[in-house]
Amino acid sequence: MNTSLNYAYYPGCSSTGTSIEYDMSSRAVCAALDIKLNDVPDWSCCGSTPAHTVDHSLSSALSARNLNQVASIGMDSCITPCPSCLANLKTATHRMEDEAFRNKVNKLLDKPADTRVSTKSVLQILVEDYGIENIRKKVVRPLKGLVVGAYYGCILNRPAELMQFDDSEHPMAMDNIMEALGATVVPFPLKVECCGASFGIPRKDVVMRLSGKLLDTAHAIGAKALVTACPLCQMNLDMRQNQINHANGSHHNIPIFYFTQLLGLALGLTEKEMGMNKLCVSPRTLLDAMANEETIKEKAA
Amino acid sequence: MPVLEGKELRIVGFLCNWCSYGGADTAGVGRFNQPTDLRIIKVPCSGRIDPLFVVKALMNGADGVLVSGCHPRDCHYAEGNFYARRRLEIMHKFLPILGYEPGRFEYTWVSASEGQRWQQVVTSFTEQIHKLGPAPKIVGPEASDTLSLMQAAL
Amino acid sequence: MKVININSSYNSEFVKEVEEESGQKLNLCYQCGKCTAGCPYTDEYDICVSQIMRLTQAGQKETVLKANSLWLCATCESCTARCPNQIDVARIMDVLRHMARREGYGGTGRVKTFWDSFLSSVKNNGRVFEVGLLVNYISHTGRFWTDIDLGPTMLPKGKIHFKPTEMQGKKEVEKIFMRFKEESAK
Amino acid sequence: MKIGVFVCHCGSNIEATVDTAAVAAAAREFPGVVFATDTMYTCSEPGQDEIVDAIKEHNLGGVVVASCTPRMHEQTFRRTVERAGLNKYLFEMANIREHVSWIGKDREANTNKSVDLVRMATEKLLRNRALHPKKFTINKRVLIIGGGVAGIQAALDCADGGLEVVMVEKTSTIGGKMAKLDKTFPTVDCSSCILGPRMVDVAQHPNITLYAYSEIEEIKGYVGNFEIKVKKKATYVDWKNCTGCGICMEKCPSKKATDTFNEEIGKTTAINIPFPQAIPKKAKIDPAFCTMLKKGKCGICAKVCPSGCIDYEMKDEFITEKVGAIVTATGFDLFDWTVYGEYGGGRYPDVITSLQYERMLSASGPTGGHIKRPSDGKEPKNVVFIQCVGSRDKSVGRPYCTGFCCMYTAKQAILTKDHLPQSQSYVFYMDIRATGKLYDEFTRRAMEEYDTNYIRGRVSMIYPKGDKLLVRGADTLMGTQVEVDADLVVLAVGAESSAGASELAEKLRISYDSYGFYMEGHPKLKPVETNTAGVYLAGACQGPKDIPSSVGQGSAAAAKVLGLFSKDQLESDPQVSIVDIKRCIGCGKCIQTCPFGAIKEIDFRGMVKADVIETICQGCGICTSTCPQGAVQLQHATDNQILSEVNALCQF
Amino acid sequence: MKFQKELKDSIRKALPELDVVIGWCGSFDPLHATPHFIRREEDIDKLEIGPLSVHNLATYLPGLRSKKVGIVVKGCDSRSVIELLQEKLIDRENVTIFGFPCTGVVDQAKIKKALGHVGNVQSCDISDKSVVVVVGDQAHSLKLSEMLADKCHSCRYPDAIISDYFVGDKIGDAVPAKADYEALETFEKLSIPERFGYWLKELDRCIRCYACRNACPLCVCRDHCAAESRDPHWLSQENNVRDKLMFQVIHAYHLAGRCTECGECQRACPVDIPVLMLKQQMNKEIRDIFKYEAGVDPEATPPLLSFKMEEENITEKDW
Repeated sequence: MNTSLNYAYYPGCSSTGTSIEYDMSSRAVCAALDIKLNDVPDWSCCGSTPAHTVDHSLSSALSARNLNQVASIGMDSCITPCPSCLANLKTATHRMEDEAFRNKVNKLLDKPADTRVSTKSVLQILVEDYGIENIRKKVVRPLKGLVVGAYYGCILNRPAELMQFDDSEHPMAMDNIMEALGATVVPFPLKVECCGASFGIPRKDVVMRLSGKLLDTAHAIGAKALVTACPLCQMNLDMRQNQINHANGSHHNIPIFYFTQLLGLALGLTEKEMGMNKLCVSPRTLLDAMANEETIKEKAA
Repeated sequence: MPVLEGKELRIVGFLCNWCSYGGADTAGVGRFNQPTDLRIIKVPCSGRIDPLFVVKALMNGADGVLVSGCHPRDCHYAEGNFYARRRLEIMHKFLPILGYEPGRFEYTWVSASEGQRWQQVVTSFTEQIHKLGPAPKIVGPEASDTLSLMQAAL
Repeated sequence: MKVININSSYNSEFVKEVEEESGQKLNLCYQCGKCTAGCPYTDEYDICVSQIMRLTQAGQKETVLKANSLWLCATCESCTARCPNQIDVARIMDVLRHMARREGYGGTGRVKTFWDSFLSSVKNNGRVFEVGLLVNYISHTGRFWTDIDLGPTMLPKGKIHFKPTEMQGKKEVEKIFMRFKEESAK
Repeated sequence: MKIGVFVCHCGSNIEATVDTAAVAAAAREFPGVVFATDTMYTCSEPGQDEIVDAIKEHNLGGVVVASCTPRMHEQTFRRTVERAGLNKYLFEMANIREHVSWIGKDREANTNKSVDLVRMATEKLLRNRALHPKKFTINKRVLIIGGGVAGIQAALDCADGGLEVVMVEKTSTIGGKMAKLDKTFPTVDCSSCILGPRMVDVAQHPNITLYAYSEIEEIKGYVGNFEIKVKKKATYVDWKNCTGCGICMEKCPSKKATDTFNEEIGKTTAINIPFPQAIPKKAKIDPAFCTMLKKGKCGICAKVCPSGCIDYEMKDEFITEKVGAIVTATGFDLFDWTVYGEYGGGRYPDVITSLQYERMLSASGPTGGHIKRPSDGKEPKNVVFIQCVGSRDKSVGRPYCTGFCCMYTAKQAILTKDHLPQSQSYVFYMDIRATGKLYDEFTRRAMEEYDTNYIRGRVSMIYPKGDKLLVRGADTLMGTQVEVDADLVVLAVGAESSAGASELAEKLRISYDSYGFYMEGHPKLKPVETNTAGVYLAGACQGPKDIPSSVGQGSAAAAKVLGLFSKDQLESDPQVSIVDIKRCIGCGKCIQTCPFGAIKEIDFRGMVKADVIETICQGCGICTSTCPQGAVQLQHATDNQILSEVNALCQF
Repeated sequence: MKFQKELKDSIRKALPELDVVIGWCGSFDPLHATPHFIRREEDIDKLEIGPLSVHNLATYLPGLRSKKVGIVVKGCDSRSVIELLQEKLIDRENVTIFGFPCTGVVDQAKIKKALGHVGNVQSCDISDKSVVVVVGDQAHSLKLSEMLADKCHSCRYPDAIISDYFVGDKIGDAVPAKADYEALETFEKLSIPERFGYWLKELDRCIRCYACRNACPLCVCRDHCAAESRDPHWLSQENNVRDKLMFQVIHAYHLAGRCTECGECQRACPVDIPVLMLKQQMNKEIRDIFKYEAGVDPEATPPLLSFKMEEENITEKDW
């Protein structure tokens, strides 16, 4: 196994607030797997969707500043948990291959953009660099009895030419990880459907409709929980689940995990380390049921 | 008539009859615009092309030479382009020692259906030659006389 | 319904500009509708995305840039991912938004206000300050009840901070915005 | 040599961007040119007459025509000069249309370039010699590759015309795709009722030898005299004695074999006859599923076979056949639609292909003609048809229109209503291509009489919702997204070139396009010829085709073969290599590199020399570029001819 | 030389069966040797081998094809013999090969350069280390190693690879003192336009005597050489650099995959044009692309007369 995995780590803005448990669990999981993370020093916002709706050079400049910060610590390989940050950083690198565009971006920056840095998601390096089989070997507390669906969101794998990871219509990375962790994975048909993204504040109705459909589908296929890899998706499905129930007259009570949380749990890390208490829809019952299953098995043994 | 001063350079193409000449026709039928520098000499097969034709063209003042045949395995004569590939590659690597830039001569494969590829090849080869500029010329007062003698003797 | 004269209403400059800025060739679109078929926001759109494509192709600048749809696209990329002609439709939507901003269209939508609040938060703090962003958004829209219901759940979870995280390079970020403003003014 | 130059306007095709009069004027200054003019349509009758007159009037020894590509009209003009008494090789063409006027609009540059090309042609012509063909005898047998409807038609027409026919079919029965169809459009008549008798004709025709379950291993030779090596794949059943009784199939315990004939809708037995009307109706064993062949245990079929024809030791067999012409009718395959992840990528059992649906509709199919959902065997109520799956889609590398899906989809929608009157069909389409006799009327009937709901737009996504499939598409005419709850989704999967098409093309030495479809000699004027003499095309191997077109092309190919064989001898192309015996030093390098074995060693006054066998030489010229001293020269493309062209272009 | 007698004995033994044996003997002055055609027993005594045996005698073989010929070869010469055998330009049964271990031959051009004008040479003594030339009563002692031909420094085949009689002890695998193609590598430091200028300047003094071709053991076309032919008419007979250079390219290309770098072309050039370099360039490419070396295996197929469906070392241009 490659023990020398070493990356620059870009947490993204939501890690300081609404997706703090994603950040916590990502860091803890990497530490547990001997994957070294080097925080990008003094990182700033990538600009997210709003920046590229204003201008592509502005968006790329905001990303490029961070790519330069990565290069400043002598690294060229950066990872981030957040698909939106990922898309922005990757798009910037890709577009700046064009000289005219790069010059335009450089005009906005203090120092010219370093285009050597490549960015991947935490999910991608876990699957491709660390390897699912190696993860499987590290499982100490299998997720027995957990029936889970994997929801990837719209931009983790799209467009395929840019993201270069997994299948853009039918991604399997998280399904495979969950399977390796011992969970029962039910195929989620709307893996890459949009949840409503950042419209939660300005157009809550849209999120209610789109995320509501996702929850309805999860319920219909018998998933007791969903795993995600995206702070926006998780926030829409978890934090707004009550609002959705209210708006749609539904009664969902589906915990929405970050995949890193369940991964950490299976690796033997504590619920607290995984920030399980930060989830709005309480996973308590599910987690207890799992623990129960474990004890039954131990007793049987 | 010489090339159009300042506008064109002298580019000679040797194309096999079955694939590339047809590919150039297909490009024409599709009205795929191309630079006008290239003049095509049709030969039955890329295997017919003696690499010395390439040198001869350059020494006679061509600025670029392009050879195109059927894709490997698709030769109408089964093996011609396989021989051509070896022989042309040798000459391709040899020309720089004589003082011709490596990009003056290229060889490639274009099938009869690949009109668009042909357009792409011609366009980028012509650009490449224009980037290199005119090839070094062997000048001498005897030049034009020699040529007429040559043609008369053939 | 409006009857239009297809040649006199055709704005060739507009078509050229969209093609240049997006790097996409509009004539590749053959109106199969697959973008619309996959677009999760069609429900909210006033003009569906395939018709945005058609109107753009037809040089109908005014109609396109006025469309509400531009401000409801979340760049989920499903149009781009599935276009049989490999047109980056999402990028075209982006470019149309840029043009709409430049030309002063669509300034009233809540989504745009939210995006603007987001960016001003980044400009001021270097990173997004979620509470600040919300406050800014509310002050611009007067929608005081926005997500007020989430407060009681979120507060105890330590996810809400009333101060932005400090970063040293926030001036650098601000400069990016300033320079962008200068460059755009040119 | 006195040369006449004719610069063609080609209407405005050339004249619009080339000053043909200026080209003719420039040509008058070239060495040897005594006459030059520009003409409106050189290939027309008056145009050709002008050439004939000029040859006579100016006593011309050679003619240059600057016009279209020689691939278009070289033969035409060669006949013209022959008419005026010149040898047809004392003619050259300058291609100023495809290579000049059609690829650029700069009139000055084009005119200039045309002058160069004409100069080149005249310089070459000055060095042309009269060439005379040799005659050789031919083998009047024809090979048909592929036993689909196009191949069957070609075979029967050739055989009825008195030719001996060898047919080679890859699978164990002829019939091709058509045999799998339930009904045909636009008549909705039973496919096997019209094809079946013709299949029987093939089996019974005294002039036809059929090799089923066989493939082409090697092709040697040239027009008139091909030598074909056929691989008869091991069937493990002695076909001489097999009566097709089917007892082996009944008793075979291995019932999980892939049923390719039924498009894997069901399973078949390891020993099987693909369908009751198969020709030849003989059993073969699929070694991947036969327990006896895999593990050496079982042997039931051998025990039950009443004629004792099971032979587990059977090996592939190779047979050599000599023929004079070849008709390629290798058909098409279906596009592998599972690349469409958004349609489930093959994960949803109730999303099937149109050909699978066809097998389902067929009374002799695995469901006995009942439409049943593969997932639960229930009859569907809402059936959604999606067109252009793997057609007109650049993103999957299939930008072309398959051409017949619109029609079969309409047919399947009609049949669906016939089978299940309570059902409702929906068709997602982009355009309806119904350009054949009674075709548009047929699609209209699907809508008007059978209430098929046609929705104009592509489908973006299919996903399961309960026990139904949710089909999310667009209705671009309404301008919105639409969803349909479907019980069954049928994909109108497009056609692609058949597997192995390019490998076969390499053996045949014919060209194919980037999709693997074979190139015809000329898109309009030589639709069944190839650029390799003696090799003809029939059916969908040349491009997707429906049944009438395939049959038409099969007959056309047969007519071409019959025409070729109407002479007892063929003329060889005199553009062959000849050895200058004085200059040859007998090093044998030409013999070593000739791909055709057309050069042999001879003894000339005690010295070793090379000699070209003219009827075998194909005129590639590899020998000429191999011989260091140029002792072997390819006629009509000699070193001096090519050098004169180089000198004409590159004048220091 | 120590095995000279042994060699003479071998020739004496074989001569009755042969029409002629070709070796070397003294020439017009003590500094030069010349090819020696032994037809009668008494001719044998004049045979001399040593560092002056510079000529590649294989050049004579194709012209004597119908005769029974013996030939004395150095290691490098033997490669030419192999090449001629491989190309079926001579017949093995008609050729008797006498090999000896060669320790190098002198480059007359280097001696000439070291001595300045070489007038009447009175004597020339060559030992293991030195060449002592007496000219005009003055003795010049030159280091042998510095006088050896360039090819000897990079020689990997000092012993004849193929022989019927081998005299003396084989040297075995020699480790070349210098890498191949040093001259070429130096030349490659010139810019592309400089190279073009270089060849024009060098070829300008060519007198079209074709000594280079006549000395080449593999120029077997002789009277039918493309240089003087009108069909095909590759070259004019004019005095211009273009045709002179073109001929050198023709020569180099016609030798691609065949040339054993015996250096006879360059040695024979009366105006010292470095024509070997062009052939070396071809050879270098042949070696790099096809991993092939001419003149070591009579059964091999030269690379330009064969092909592979997939060429490992040819990367084609990507448009």
